[in-house]
Amino acid sequence: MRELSFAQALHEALDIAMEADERVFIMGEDIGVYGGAFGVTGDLVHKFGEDRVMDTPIAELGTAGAAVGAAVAGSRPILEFQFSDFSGLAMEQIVNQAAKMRYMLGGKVNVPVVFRMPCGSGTGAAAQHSQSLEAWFAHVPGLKVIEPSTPADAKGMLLAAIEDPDPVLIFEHKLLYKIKGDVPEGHYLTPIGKAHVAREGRDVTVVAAAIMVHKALEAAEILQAEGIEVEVVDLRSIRPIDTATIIASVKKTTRLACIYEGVKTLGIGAEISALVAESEAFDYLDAPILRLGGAESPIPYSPILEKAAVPQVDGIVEALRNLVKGRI
Amino acid sequence: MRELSFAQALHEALDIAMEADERVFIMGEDIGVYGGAFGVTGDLVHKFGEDRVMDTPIAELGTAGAAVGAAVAGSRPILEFQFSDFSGLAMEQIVNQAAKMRYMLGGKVNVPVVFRMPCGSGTGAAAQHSQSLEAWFAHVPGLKVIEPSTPADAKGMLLAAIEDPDPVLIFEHKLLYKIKGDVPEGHYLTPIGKAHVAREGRDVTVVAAAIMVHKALEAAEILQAEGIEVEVVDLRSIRPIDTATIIASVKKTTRLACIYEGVKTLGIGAEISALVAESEAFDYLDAPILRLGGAESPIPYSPILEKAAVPQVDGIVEALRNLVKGRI
Amino acid sequence: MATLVFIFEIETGLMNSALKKANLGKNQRPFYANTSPAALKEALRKMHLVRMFEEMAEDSYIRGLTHGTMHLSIGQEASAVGITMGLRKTDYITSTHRGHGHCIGKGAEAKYMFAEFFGKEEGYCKGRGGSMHIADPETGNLGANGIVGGGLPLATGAALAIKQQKRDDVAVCFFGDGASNEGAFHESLNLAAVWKLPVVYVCENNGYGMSVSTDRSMSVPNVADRASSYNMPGVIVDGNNIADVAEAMVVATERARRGEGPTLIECKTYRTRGHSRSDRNKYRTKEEIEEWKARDPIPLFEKELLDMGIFKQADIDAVQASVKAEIEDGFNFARSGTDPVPEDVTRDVYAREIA
Amino acid sequence: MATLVFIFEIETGLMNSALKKANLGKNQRPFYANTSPAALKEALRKMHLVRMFEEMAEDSYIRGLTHGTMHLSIGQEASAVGITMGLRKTDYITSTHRGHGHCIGKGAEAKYMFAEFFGKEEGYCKGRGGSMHIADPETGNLGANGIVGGGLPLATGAALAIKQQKRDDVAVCFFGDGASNEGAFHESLNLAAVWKLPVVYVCENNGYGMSVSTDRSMSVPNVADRASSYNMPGVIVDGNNIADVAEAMVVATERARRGEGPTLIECKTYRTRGHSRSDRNKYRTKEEIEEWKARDPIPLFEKELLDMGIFKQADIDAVQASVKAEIEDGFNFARSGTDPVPEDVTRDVYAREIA
Ligand SMILES: Cc1ncc(C[n+]2csc(CCOP(=O)(O)OP(=O)(O)O)c2C)c(N)n1
Ligand SMILES: Cc1ncc(C[n+]2csc(CCOP(=O)(O)OP(=O)(O)O)c2C)c(N)n1
Ligand SMILES: [Mg+2]
Ligand SMILES: [Mg+2]
Repeated sequence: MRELSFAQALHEALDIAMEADERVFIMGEDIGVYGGAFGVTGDLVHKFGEDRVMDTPIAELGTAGAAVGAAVAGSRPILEFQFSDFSGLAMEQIVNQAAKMRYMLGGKVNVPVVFRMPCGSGTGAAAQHSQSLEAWFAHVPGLKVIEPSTPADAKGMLLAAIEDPDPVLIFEHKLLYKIKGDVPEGHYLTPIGKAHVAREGRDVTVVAAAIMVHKALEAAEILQAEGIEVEVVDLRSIRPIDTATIIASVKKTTRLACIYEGVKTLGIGAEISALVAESEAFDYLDAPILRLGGAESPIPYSPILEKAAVPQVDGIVEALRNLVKGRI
Repeated sequence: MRELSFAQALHEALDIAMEADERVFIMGEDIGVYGGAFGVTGDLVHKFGEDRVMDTPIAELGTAGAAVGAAVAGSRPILEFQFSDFSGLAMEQIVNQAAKMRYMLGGKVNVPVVFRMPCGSGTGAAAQHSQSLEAWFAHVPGLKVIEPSTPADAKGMLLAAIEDPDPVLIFEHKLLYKIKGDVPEGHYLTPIGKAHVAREGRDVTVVAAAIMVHKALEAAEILQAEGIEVEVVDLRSIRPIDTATIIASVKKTTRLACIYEGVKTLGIGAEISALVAESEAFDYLDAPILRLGGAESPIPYSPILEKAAVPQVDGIVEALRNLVKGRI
Repeated sequence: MATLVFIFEIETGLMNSALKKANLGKNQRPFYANTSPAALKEALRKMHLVRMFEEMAEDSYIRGLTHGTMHLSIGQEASAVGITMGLRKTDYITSTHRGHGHCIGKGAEAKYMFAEFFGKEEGYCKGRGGSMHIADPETGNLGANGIVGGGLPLATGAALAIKQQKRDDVAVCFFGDGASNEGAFHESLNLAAVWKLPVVYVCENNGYGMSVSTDRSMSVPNVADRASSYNMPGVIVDGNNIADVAEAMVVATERARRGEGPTLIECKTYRTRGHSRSDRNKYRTKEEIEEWKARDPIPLFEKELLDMGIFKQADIDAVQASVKAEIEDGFNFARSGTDPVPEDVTRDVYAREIA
Repeated sequence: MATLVFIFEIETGLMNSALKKANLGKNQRPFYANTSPAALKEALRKMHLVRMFEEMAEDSYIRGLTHGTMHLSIGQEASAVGITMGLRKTDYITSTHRGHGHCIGKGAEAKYMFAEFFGKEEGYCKGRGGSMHIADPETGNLGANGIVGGGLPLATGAALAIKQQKRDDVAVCFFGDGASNEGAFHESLNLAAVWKLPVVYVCENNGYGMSVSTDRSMSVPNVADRASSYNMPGVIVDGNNIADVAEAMVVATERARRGEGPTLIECKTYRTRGHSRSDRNKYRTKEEIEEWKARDPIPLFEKELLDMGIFKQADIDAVQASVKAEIEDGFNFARSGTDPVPEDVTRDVYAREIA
């Protein structure tokens, strides 16, 4: 296997899907000759032409709806939001149309559309370009929401999303684009809806996704030296959520921490916590359920504040240590 | 005190606020001579004129943004969404502008805008006119989100919202508009951020808001006959949430049920559950935390299915009984 | 509407104007000259079907047999049928909250529509959609829409798919005057123009968006005035005259099929019923309503058909009688349909069941 | 631009054209005839300030002194300053991601802008906003905006507030050619026209929305062509010529203050830098950039001032020197500013602290 960056892995998935299926096309702002704001589409326009790698006017509602309409009419569109924050302009088409169309029509149409959602803070782009809004979409039946953390999963899950008959949003944390990892060649699918135990441990279960998986693994490494064994569950899919894997892990470790970058209140950790608290795993819990989420503020510009606005490794280490040692 | 309907109570709040402060004005679709889709504005256009009770073109993004701009420029706009579902078109202005403007500008502006959000199912209006989307907004720092359950609170909280220097969304469940209750005369404020113990009980705490408070109270009445005493906490405010009141109640009853109409996954009950599970009240819990939320589907049209899509009194009674009797 | 180029259409009976132009008498405008009697009869039948369907639906609603809300298009049938009569099954339409006419025009059957209204499994949406989401993908109707303007981007996308799949179908987007003030209108028409998509935007301008008249909601007198912003033809027609509507539509459709891009057609019409049941008509006068009722598109069409000697009164009576029977049968079929079971509330949310 | 009616403005030095018209020589267009030398000098000073501010900001960015992203308006200074020079402090502007020029034009000081870039508490946004949210409500600047088109509804709303408060101020909305394809453009201009709001929409058409040229994103050649859809004047000016810009703006502003409603002004201009730092200019040619550089608005303005004998070279040199000093001082002020403390991350989210 070769190493690819997360962005390269996504690029490869797009390339493979477009090769394999003429119905697949990509649209978005500056994804053509510019290659995409984060370079994911790169040279694809040269390979597949402007009809299948379409630069769009800046019109998020119209283009999102056009993607939905094209999906219903038998194509397989992939829409890149330049930043997932701009989906605020397109919620109507994503939530009221794409998510509900199949159901409202009694199951008579499919809506195989993929929305690519670059997200997250850490680039100094401030409040309107740094949000982690996956919880909004995971609240909406009819949508699927995925959030890979590794290049291999990015490729396999994007391919799965493109082949899925239902609308899928793939959240791509911007700080992940440059990370590298082994990526299998050719076509493969990483199933939507299955979490992955990224590290085994017996003292505490950390449930995280995307960039927070990496931070959790770093924290686990540090705590290992102190004799604390952290199990890290990489969610990968936010809707559907793989409850079984989470519950099994909590029953083993008896402690749960949910770590996420989105705003703490009603972020994905709220759901993980509630899923466990209502489950058979409740009786196994030896400590309150820890949540570390984003600050109750917009993402600020100042790098000092920006760091303070989302969980960092130091804070995770300390919180997990306290949780395991019963000092919550 | 006289009895007023929920809709009349809201109307009275608008009337009082507009009398008291020239800067207050209302805008929305068909709120003028039509009187509003649910009759809340009624005759206000005749009293205050078309400049202060403004029928708007159908343009949710533009009018929401205009309300925000007017607020920043020193007016006190109230925007009525005809159905809160249409806010999908205006998320950009509500979330990226209204919620963040004060923060992004270093605290140098206020954004005193109120969005009125008729919500909820039960009217046969199906998937695009029946949602309960308060969780989306409660996930967004910079916004306040309230959801009164009684006419008296509707009036007092709407007045509080209008006088609040920050953006407030008031969710008004459509099935509540016709319920009646005592409403004090004149001007008064019901504080934003304070829950209310609507019924005391020692066996289980139910946390609910808006219409679910009424269903919970009905269920409590039924269970009372079986010797089960249900405490019902009326949330009233979803952001900020009155954590202290909830925790105090759970410490007393040792059991928690969260009942809400929004989709279960990542609905407001997820946050309530997680708040308690991470708190000092965790150690008091004698049972898993129950969540009863909306089905994982859009709201269907068929009345049979529509009922099945949200918690009903029967189901609440049964679930609470099982929770208290340890049969979860 | 410079030149009308009609292409022979097996499905619709519209004939090539080049062949027919020679035959135009002074009473024979292109619509009548180029449309077969069978197709004219079918158009009339559909107009009656829409009307009687809605009258029966209204009645059921008043009697409490259906719940929810309902938007009637009574008075607007010429636009719905005139626009759809020349379309193929593989062409798409997106419709509106006021969509019964579009649905029937595109080929739906009344009985499954009634079944939908009664929330039955036999309904077009298996009881999940109701009036506001009535749809029939089988006949190319991608659905009514509860969101004003919601269909504008969808139709644009369907046209994009047609173009990418190199089909010569078209997508037709119905929307109202009120919807034309939504951002979705602007974005969609611009996209379609820039990409030269095979789409026809049909504004049914009935003078009001709910209670707000166009002069209070729009900064220009006509929706079609805005076509110039998108460098596309903007055509205004008498929406109560089916011939006017259909002729403009032929031009627009052929332009789209030839790959020359979108057209905006504005049908000036009127809804004689209130917006929905809660409407107390406080925003318009009785006189205005009566004036428009006098221009009812159905008698208007019938009179032209009789005047031109295309049909006799007996033909028309027969059409009406058959529609009446169809409505009654459909109503009965629907009433005895199957109720959904509560356990199925989450069925059909996803194509593949999720965990 | 039928008639230019200039009203004497204490704040800006623009004078009533009725008084001045008599003095118009053949080289003296209204702008030069009616603007006091002090105001002309101030305009030139601001153009230089914008330019040097951005050059310094760019340099800081390249040296890693600031983080995040940055959009430079180098080449567009005539539009920013020409539009804002006649405004009062109580008038509002909404700005864009490319907003340094608007901010300085409306009256902001470089030192607090630098402080913002360096994320300091002394910055206009106390370090919370950065370049993309630079704002100064004190001088009526409601802020740059990270959302393309985000300011369109906001300015419309500010104008609505002005009207409701019976003030005679105006709101000015800057936006780009790319933004004109957003639904927010359509909705806002329609609202402003229907309600006759005192707002001026200023499109800075620099030919590209990021990498996409206007002929690939717009279905008409000019943004101003769309003004007819809103029944408002649409004016196209040479955005690199401050006199052109300012003259059109006077007409629009006065129209707005008289309560006659909105205007759309399109400034044709060009950004000579890339869209942002990641831009490799693959979508345009070097020649095109060079052509526009030859039409740099600053030398162009200076040449006119010299040609008309309003200033001597020494005056201009003095302006430049003073700006240079201001930039250096501002930079130093900002560098030694106060870093925010992490605990303050949730400060200023709400006006009243919440539970
Ligand atoms: C986005 C959105 N806004 C508002 C409504 C409420 N509403 C339903 S129909 C309607 C009027 C629509 O007017 P128009 O587009 O002219 O269609 P008409 O009803 O006249 O056929 C309104 C305001 C809605 N359903 N969706
Ligand atoms: C809603 C939204 N869509 C996309 C972007 C990303 N983006 C930032 S600037 C820009 C180009 C804007 O073009 P234009 O309006 O012409 O302004 P210019 O950059 O040319 O000054 C894009 C696509 C954004 N910030 N907001
Ligand atoms: Mg209408
Ligand atoms: Mg531009």
